[in-house]
Amino acid sequence: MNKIISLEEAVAKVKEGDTVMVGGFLGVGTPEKLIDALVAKGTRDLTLICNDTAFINCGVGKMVVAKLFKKIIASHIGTNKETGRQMLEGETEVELVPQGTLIERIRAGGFGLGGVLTRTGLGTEVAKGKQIVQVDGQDYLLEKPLHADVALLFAQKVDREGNMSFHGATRNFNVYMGSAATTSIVEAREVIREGFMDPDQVVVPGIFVKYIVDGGAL
Amino acid sequence: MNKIISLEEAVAKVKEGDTVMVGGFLGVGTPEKLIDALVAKGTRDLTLICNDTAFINCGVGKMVVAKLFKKIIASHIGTNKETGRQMLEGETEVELVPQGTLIERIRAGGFGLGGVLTRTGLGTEVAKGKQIVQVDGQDYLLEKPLHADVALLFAQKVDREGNMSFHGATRNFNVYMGSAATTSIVEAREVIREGFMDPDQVVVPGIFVKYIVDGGAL
Amino acid sequence: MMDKQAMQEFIARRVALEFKQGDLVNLGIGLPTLVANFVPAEKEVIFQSENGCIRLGPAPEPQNVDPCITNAGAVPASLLPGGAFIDSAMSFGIIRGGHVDVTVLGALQVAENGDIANYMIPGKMVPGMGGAMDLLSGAKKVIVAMEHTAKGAPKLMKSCDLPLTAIKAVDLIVTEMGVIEVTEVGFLLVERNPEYSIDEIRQNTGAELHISPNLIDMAL
Amino acid sequence: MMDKQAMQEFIARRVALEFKQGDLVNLGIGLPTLVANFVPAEKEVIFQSENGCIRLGPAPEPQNVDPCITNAGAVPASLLPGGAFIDSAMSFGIIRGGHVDVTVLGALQVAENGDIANYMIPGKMVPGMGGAMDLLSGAKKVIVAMEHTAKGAPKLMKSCDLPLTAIKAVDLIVTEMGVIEVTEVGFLLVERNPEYSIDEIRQNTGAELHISPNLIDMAL
Repeated sequence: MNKIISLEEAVAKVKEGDTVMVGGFLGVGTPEKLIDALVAKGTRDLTLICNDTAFINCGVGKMVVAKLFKKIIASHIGTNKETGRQMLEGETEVELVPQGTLIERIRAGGFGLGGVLTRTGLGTEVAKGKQIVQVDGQDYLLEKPLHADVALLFAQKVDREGNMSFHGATRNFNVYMGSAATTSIVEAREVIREGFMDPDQVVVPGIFVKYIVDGGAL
Repeated sequence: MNKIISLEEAVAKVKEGDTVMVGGFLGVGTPEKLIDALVAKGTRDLTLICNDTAFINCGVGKMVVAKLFKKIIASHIGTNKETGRQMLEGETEVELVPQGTLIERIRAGGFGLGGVLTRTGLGTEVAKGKQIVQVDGQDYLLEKPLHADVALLFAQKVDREGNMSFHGATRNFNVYMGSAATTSIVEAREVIREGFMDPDQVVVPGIFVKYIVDGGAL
Repeated sequence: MMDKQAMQEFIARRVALEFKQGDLVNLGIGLPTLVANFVPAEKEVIFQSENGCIRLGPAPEPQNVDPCITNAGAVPASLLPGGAFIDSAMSFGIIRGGHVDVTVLGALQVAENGDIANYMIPGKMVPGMGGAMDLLSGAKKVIVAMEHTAKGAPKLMKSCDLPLTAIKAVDLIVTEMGVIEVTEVGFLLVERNPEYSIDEIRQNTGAELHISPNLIDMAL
Repeated sequence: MMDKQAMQEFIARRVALEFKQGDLVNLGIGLPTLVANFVPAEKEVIFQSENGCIRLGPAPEPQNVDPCITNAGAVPASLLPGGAFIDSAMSFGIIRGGHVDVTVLGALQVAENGDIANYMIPGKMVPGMGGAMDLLSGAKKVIVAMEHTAKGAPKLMKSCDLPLTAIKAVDLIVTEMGVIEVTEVGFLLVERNPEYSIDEIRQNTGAELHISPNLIDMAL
């Protein structure tokens, strides 16, 4: 199976109205070429699941500026004024999720767990309307799994099988988002075309990767 | 901080009555030297948390034969006849836990989660006496977190900081057990004494490792 | 009559036909492990083993055995190019999360509603469930590969009397006598080994056996 | 009176004294980040940042900047020898699991029972909680490092009127006026900056301020 596709083919996998997970932490470890191509195409009414909305000229922040999202699920939006403006003016719905809860909800979605039991957010607005589960007399918030139609991921290296490895602080959400999405697309700085990655070096196995896009050097 | 200690110092960290987690899958990725030293010392009344009880002459199986355990929590004991004999004759208590639930309960213990919500085991003896939690109309079994006094781990390589990396199918339970134990000891085939591991190559960060034992080549 | 080895190979050969191009497959220990030998070369199937291997390959030559590379039965194995080693949490994330397309397991008993018992005989043999309960609850398709009876005693039953490994989990059963689907109405024989008559198969089955109107000879 | 920068450095310098040998520490963005500059060289403290760095080091020289190596504020950073890069699930496993010894965070308001508000002003500024809620629920010790008032308005309160980031989470507050423990009976002044009288500190505190019988000058 050839998983390597063009940027054009890749963005065609994202449909209007889709829920998309995008890897990255304030733009670090984000598939910038996929994002640029989506902005150019203008695929709208998307729901975003991402750690943050980065900056107006970086990462998913560019998609915010292009008004591609009807809803944003993130832990932090403070570095992108446009997200705050769209939220306060009611243009875009924003659901704030604690960062550790967000990654764990994504992992639960991908790994077949019924939810996440965490003390994070107890007694705050995050807990409103949510089920509390007692374990040995201690309260835990039940946070539900998250799924997406498409995951847009970044890796330092990927082989033709889709095996991913990383450099620096770029692992962040990229490690688990592929498991929680129907279709996952990895933009890698380097696509290994001859041979395969050393199986001891693989961080995310290729079974979580459906398509590969060559991102090239930064 | 020097984390490298002798085998003798290492086994002295395990006290009678302790709960010990031991890495390995049918002996693959198990700290054999730590186990041999514990058998020689004869530290008793331990509770074991391990995927399986390996074989009578291999891995934690040797500790079973030496009758070091009062209780065993594992997913599989069928490869070690002595475990079965001790269980059927009432000498040792055995709690069978589905393998995917076992690793997730350990991770929940180490990662501060209130438990695991899984469909695995619903409708079976595993579910008896356990809380069922409904999420969106679907039943999930609530499985509780596991903790240990000591984790005995195996790695292919470890640096002085305790950063671990692996070869082959030896990661298994070694990746998460350190997080769930008060004290964790890693036996590595190779201890890196000059310099440190490439931070991109670390699988388990050294903060989960308290002590290091040089295991040497097999 | 086939001998035991021929019977097991016969069953394994038939199971292998169930895989689709690109399937991620987990094979249980014993008879199911044999299935890997009969996947046609042109069909790309990825074998996962729960101890942390993706793209498990054939047993290595003795001189190439690596004690760190084994299958879920601790038997020396190899990894095919493109494979990966993973930890148990990710291995079972794959299994529980529905990423395994097909699992092939043995069984002590299967009930007509898909219940399965395969991990213990109380007071006698208690090996434990290992990864079987997760595979049964997580895999998209569950195939049971087993001999039709245990020394003449039916293993396909109205309901299991041994402790269950999972409820309503089995999709398909392949035995030396035929291929049986687990349907809304119970066991449905869809393929028959011509060596056995329908009556013989019924006599060896502990629950009602419906016969498919499209019954064919067992494909091999 | 100190200018803003001197005040922030003064606070950061005092917070740095709280760390013990070998502590795993997570510093919030802003003032808390400055604390790293004042840890004595002989004390080994491991800085973790939630974006996936362990043993975060100082900012690199411009020619050594690697766009993939940043702190949790996306500012170029370095890793010290022995460091590691991890994913977000493990990063927050460390945080939620109680493996972080100390976290230092800023705050908009802190209540005398340890409640803290630091992630939004409704209708005005809603940056989000990022990793703060997890740090507050998971870290063994929570230190708030902040100016004592916001343009003269008290930030230490009887109860917070802004949305809470966590309940009963704060252990210690360090401001330019003093060091305040959050105790069973409320705020307890344990160290005082000699530049401020006890009355001045009381006037700038929005809840009862207990004075430790062992009150000392602020250690620096």
